[in-house]
Amino acid sequence: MSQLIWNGLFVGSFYALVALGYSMVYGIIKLLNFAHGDIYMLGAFAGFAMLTMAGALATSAGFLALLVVLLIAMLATGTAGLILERVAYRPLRSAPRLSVLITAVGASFALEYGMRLVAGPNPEVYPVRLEGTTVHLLGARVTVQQLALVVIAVLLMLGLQWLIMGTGTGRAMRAIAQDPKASLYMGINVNAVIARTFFIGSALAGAAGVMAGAYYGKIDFLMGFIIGLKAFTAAVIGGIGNIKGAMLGGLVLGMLEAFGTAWLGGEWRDVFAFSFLILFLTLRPTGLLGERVTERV
Amino acid sequence: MAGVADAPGTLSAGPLLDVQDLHLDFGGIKAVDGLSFSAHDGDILSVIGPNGAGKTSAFNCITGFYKPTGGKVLVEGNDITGARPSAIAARGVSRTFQNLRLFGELTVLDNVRAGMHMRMKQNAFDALLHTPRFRRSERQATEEANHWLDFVGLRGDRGGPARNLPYGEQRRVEIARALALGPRLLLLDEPAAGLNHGEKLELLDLLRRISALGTALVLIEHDMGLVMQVSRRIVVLNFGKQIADGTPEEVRRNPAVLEAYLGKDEESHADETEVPHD
Amino acid sequence: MTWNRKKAPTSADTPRARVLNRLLGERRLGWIGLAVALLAPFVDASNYSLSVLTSAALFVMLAVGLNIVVGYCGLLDLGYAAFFAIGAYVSGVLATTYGWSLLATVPVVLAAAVLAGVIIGGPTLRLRSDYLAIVTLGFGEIIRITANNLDITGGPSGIYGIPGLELFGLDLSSPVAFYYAVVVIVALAVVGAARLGRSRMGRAWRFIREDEDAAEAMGIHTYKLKLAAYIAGAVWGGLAGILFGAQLSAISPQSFTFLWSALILLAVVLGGMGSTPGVVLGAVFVSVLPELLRDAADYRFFVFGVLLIVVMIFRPQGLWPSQASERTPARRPEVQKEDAWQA
Amino acid sequence: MTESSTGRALQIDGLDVYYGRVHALRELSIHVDEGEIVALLGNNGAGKTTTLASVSGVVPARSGRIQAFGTDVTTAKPWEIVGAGVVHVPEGRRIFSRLTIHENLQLGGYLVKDEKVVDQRIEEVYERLPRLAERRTQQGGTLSGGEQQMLAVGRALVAGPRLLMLDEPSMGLAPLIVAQIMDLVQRINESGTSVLLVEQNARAALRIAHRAYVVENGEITLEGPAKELAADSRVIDAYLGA
Amino acid sequence: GGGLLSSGEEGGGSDEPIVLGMITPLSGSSAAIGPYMQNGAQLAIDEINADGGIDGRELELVVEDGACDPRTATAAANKLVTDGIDISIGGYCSGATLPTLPIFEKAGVPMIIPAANSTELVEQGLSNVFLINGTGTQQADAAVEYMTGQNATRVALVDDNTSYSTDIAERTAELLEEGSGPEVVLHESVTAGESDYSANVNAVVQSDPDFVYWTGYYQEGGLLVRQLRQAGYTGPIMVADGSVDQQLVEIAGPENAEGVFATMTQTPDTIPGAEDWIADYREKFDAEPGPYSTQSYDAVRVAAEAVREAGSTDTEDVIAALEGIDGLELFSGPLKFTEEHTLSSGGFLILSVQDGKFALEDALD
Ligand SMILES: Nc1ncnc2c1ncn2[C@@H]1O[C@H](COP(=O)(O)OP(=O)(O)OP(=O)(O)O)[C@@H](O)[C@H]1O
Ligand SMILES: Nc1ncnc2c1ncn2[C@@H]1O[C@H](COP(=O)(O)OP(=O)(O)OP(=O)(O)O)[C@@H](O)[C@H]1O
Ligand SMILES: CC(C)C[C@H](N)C(=O)O
Ligand SMILES: [Mg+2]
Ligand SMILES: [Mg+2]
Repeated sequence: MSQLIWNGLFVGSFYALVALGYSMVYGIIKLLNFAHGDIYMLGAFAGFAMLTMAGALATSAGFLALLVVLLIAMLATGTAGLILERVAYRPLRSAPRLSVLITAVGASFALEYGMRLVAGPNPEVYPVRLEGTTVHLLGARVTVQQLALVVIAVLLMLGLQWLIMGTGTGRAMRAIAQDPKASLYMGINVNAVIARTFFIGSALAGAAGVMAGAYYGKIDFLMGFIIGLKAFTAAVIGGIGNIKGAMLGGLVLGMLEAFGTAWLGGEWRDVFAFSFLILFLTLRPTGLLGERVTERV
Repeated sequence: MAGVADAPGTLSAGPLLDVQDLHLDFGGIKAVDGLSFSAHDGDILSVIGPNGAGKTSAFNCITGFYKPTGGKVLVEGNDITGARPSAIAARGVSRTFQNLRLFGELTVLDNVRAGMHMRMKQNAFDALLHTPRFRRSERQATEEANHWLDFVGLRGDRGGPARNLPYGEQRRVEIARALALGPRLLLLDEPAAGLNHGEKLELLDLLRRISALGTALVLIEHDMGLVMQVSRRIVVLNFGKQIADGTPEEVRRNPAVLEAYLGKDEESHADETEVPHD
Repeated sequence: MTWNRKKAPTSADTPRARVLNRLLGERRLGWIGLAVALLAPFVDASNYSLSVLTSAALFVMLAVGLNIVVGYCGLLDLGYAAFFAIGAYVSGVLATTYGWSLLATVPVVLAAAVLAGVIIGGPTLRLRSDYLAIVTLGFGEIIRITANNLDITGGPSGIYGIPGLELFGLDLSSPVAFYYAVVVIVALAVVGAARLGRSRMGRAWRFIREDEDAAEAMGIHTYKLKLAAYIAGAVWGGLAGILFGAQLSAISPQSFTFLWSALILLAVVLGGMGSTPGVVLGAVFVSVLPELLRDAADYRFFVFGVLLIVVMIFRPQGLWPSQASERTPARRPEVQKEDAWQA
Repeated sequence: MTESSTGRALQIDGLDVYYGRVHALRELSIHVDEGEIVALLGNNGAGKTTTLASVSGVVPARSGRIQAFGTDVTTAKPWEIVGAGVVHVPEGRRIFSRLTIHENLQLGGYLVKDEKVVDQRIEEVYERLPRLAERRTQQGGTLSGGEQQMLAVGRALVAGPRLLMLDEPSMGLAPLIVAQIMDLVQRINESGTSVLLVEQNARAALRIAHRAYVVENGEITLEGPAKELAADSRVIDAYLGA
Repeated sequence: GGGLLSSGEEGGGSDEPIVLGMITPLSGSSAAIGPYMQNGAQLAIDEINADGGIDGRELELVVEDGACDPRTATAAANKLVTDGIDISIGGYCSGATLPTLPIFEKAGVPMIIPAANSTELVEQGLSNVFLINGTGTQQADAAVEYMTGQNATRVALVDDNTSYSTDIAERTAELLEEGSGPEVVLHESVTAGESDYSANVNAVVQSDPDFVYWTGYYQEGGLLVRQLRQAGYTGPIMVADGSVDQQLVEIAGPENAEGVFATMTQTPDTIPGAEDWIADYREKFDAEPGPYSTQSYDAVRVAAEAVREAGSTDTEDVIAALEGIDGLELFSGPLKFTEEHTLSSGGFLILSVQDGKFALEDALD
């Protein structure tokens, strides 16, 4: 039981990290950024490249080296996010909302198969492994590394939460989300803020990518696809555009999967998770934390 | 014209619209707080009051966009409290919105056809097979739409998207759309807002012609000149309650109204629409 | 930088596009399209091109169906493949396990599609579009995974040995015959969808898309109409499913993944939401391009992705956007004046 | 960008603006002296909003020149213009409906570095417009039409404008509130802020304005001291009514 | 090519090359396999052409991407047919291969399927379909035989929900239920393409097995082995042929993979004297051979043999010749097709990971 919960939480925190970026980007320009999962993949490969180059010393330095790599990878994916936004999304600012969906799917294909061209179709194996000394917490097998990863994830999320709700930038983001033109009148450099949003979101996804690579050990050019979908799901469960919600959604989804597998078996896991999601949404149409307003008429 | 034909003439027992002790709270705020008034066939009733008095909220309750937290709304004696907007519209209650709600991307004609939705006699099969019935109803709809656009005096292009029309014109289209429903009761939320002097005169005339069709009018308006000119009766709201209800003359003199709304000094009257007396 | 939530003047407003649209009214355009489709095999009737063309035609049918939901009614559906799957499986199972002829399965498929539309639409259509999106996505996955886990659906390897199409005794299973059959059916489907779009119901759908409150105020029961759009979409998808089974003779869950739903949506948006010629164009583009890129080998999907981006950047509204314009007989201005001033 | 302190808050010379093929402004030239209230009158579609929008850098100028406080801002970005102290209260309020009243006001001070200054200005706004104070935590979108208008003006004040551009602030306001808003504007002006006031409601505008322009089809057709225009028969016929 | 009106006849002149077509995943989640199979086939073709081809006719290879997606594969099959191939030597994913069968059958193209091995492939009893990879049934036989031999008592089966994988798992389950030997304590499925299988692993551990059989591919297999070990499962693990790849060891980590068993047909590593084959392969493509390089290599040789026997590429003759083949030496042993056109001798062995490499554990004979 407690093992299930822990498994759920752990997987969930990965979903949450990716979901955050999804939710931010969605919140601000209403874009289902299908390429977001591939940014996660990019992060994993960036980390992989660095670690293989660093080679022996990284392996010896272990966790610390990994932290450094993590930060660099975040920079890299963040920048990738900026470029993506500049090239594929900004030109369509004034186009109907769904048009951007197309460029997002396009970007997703381009990133996946671009990476396949660079790194080949074979999965790669991470040079650094977070082999964990196992401790037992309330009956659950937990490795120190898992704890560390969860802590990092949570810290990143809290930081983000503060940024969005507590700072001017965050307020600007929310303002743009509602009325970009009016935001201009406030003196907000809309493009700059949106770019910043992409940077942060992508950096987080990149971080998740490196962590996944280091923890699970295997990465491949399609690894971003499924988690992208799950992140989207998580973001919605939580109430899309809502940061706390995205975190919560990620964790909830992780749990749903853990219990779905335990109760119905792996082959029915997703049916369980999605049916739950559908029922839940019909009862609570704006997700866990999505705000409900009586729109004025 | 179908529209005119459908427009009500028959007198019914009791008031056309009867609002009884209406309440609407939002958390702490009592947007509407025990409002009661009624409108009869052929009425031109104005609802005035300070900003935030609850006028639009009252409209939204009557037309089903908000669920009142208390009280009743009757249309021709039928309780329609909390029914869905479309059901209420089906009872011949039509409205415009305080800030324009046109179908911006659609043509002006389509916007007006929206009003005819309920009355058009065609189903999916007619549409798929283009039966004579289909062609007939489409032709009728177009004729009627044009009729209403003529009626409100639209000058701009009817074939293009509504969003391309200047503001004043868009207001006309919204009224035409509401008329196309063939309503017995028409609720207008600040129809004169953003119109200039000339346009207000045209509006005044338009309101009279609508009334002449036998449609009862209830309008929210801040332009006292217009209100005083056109209204048979005026209901004054403040903090969700009515503080006065009477003829323009009574209301104009009512101290409470002067206090709450008009302001005592003539200063604030200065921007009313004045109409050449003829 | 223009910041119009309300779209900037669409490219369809440009004089060129105007002229184009005047010249080729949707109807004449349809005939041209049909003619092209019918003549294609005379250029190249190889099995390969026929199968690509057939797939393209089916894709057109799917896109047109989804266009009813997304383009007309503005409901974002990320699980459209589900209806497609339901059609394919229902007819597939009946045809293989119970030996029905495909034609005979049509009514059952219709019933199933409608039912599915109601089941998923019923509870969820009240949701805001983003939430609807995820719900539909979930529905799509549920259908696929269920098909993958059940035995009547043949589990992961699906159903094989589905008979070819046979209408009233004449056998249409040869690639050419089947292609022509499909073209005719799809043509009807396209016209049907377009006609619905131009009818009272179609307008109501657009009103809902533009402004749900205003639509309600006009007496439009938005919920019922959304459901109607959903069901219509489901029907188109289901019928396409039958043909799909007939074409491949074998269907399996891999054919109904989320990627598929995404690609269909892609076709709709790429072509121009709500615009029949656009959507047809988009569908052909999305289904044929990857085949054309086969020789690019490793670069195939990379190029595909890049092309998608490029196309959208140059045609933000889609390849052939729908534009609001009606030919209106010149009206006598003085009439308006009178109307406006007479008391 | 060189500060040449002419006493001009705003100087527009020969401004041409197009929307696609619509020629919205033709050779339009106006100016606002520092400390002035200037009214811009005109019918629907005359080009009033477009004028403000192009000053704000939201709509690009095809030709012509715009200077704010002696600095050429013809091609400046919207945020640079706000930075220069030119603040625009847009037509139709455009308040942020999902944000609270308070957050809306805070956004007004987005470019103001010092949080304390912002808070203090917000308090001033609450004093001037108590209705907002009552609702500080309510979502903007739930305000009544008029309340939203007040919020929009209040929000602009938090930016600490040197030139305030108001687009039809009286729209949808009760007579009493119109009067209030107008003296608010007047008081703002007395405390040293120049004002460019776009109005349909010519009476209200002319009452507080020092000078006024009349735009028709994107061209200035009349200009002069407010008092004179208020007496001008053409203005009376077209905008005031006998 | 050729339109309806033009006669699309390609004459079968005796000097023109014999065209072999291969559908294999070059994109999608199994993209890694494509090159292995392509190279394997190419190697055989070059060898045969080097010593004069078949009665003077050269062999030629056409490869199309099937992406493990039925639709893509169907298009690919049609393309190959249109390109006028004489024999198909492709097919990796059963799910994607199934819909191509009728296409090749209609076009009279014999299929020698090197990898795909779901039993459904032959259940339709199409005359043109031959499998040279052991079928799920045969693999299940081998698996059960070995488990029983290891006197396992409680077996947990894990598949990945693909047709190949469930096929083996289900048939293994059947056999175990019939037999008196080990019982099935759990039949679990994972979703391919994910990283975290802790939930599934948890289920496995809960069921307290003393033998785990994974019937999917190496990507997930590697993760699963690792996560099983981390979860404290110490008992024996066996994987199916789809998982036999060096990558499995690397993904799982050598320490975890050590001792993992596998049901597999013959591979160069398990065949004495195949070193030079591997050498040739390395030298030619400077890459290591991978899964199904050998089967693809053999598929070409079988095709060549059949044509040589038939003396033409005529469908009927080739099929007859294939059915006639007896004792042609393949990596998987001497070839003779059964009635259903599958390997008569399943040719499945048990491998195990020994100091980080799959090596022969038990030949099962
Ligand atoms: N959805 C809502 N949530 C919370 N408060 C609301 C909501 N809608 C309206 N209110 C409050 O109810 C009160 C009445 O609003 P309403 O729009 O009815 O005023 P009004 O009389 O139309 O004013 P105006 O003349 O300015 O349009 C206002 O104080 C407003 O803040
Ligand atoms: N986004 C746009 N696209 C095309 N034309 C536009 C656009 N915005 C304004 N116009 C046109 O430009 C002209 C000037 O519009 P503008 O909004 O400046 O007038 P205005 O004086 O503000 O009118 P109002 O009093 O109604 O606000 C009008 O003809 C209008 O139709
Ligand atoms: C191990 C592989 C040859 C199995 C193949 N992918 C199939 O689906 O049959
Ligand atoms: Mg109101
Ligand atoms: Mg304006």
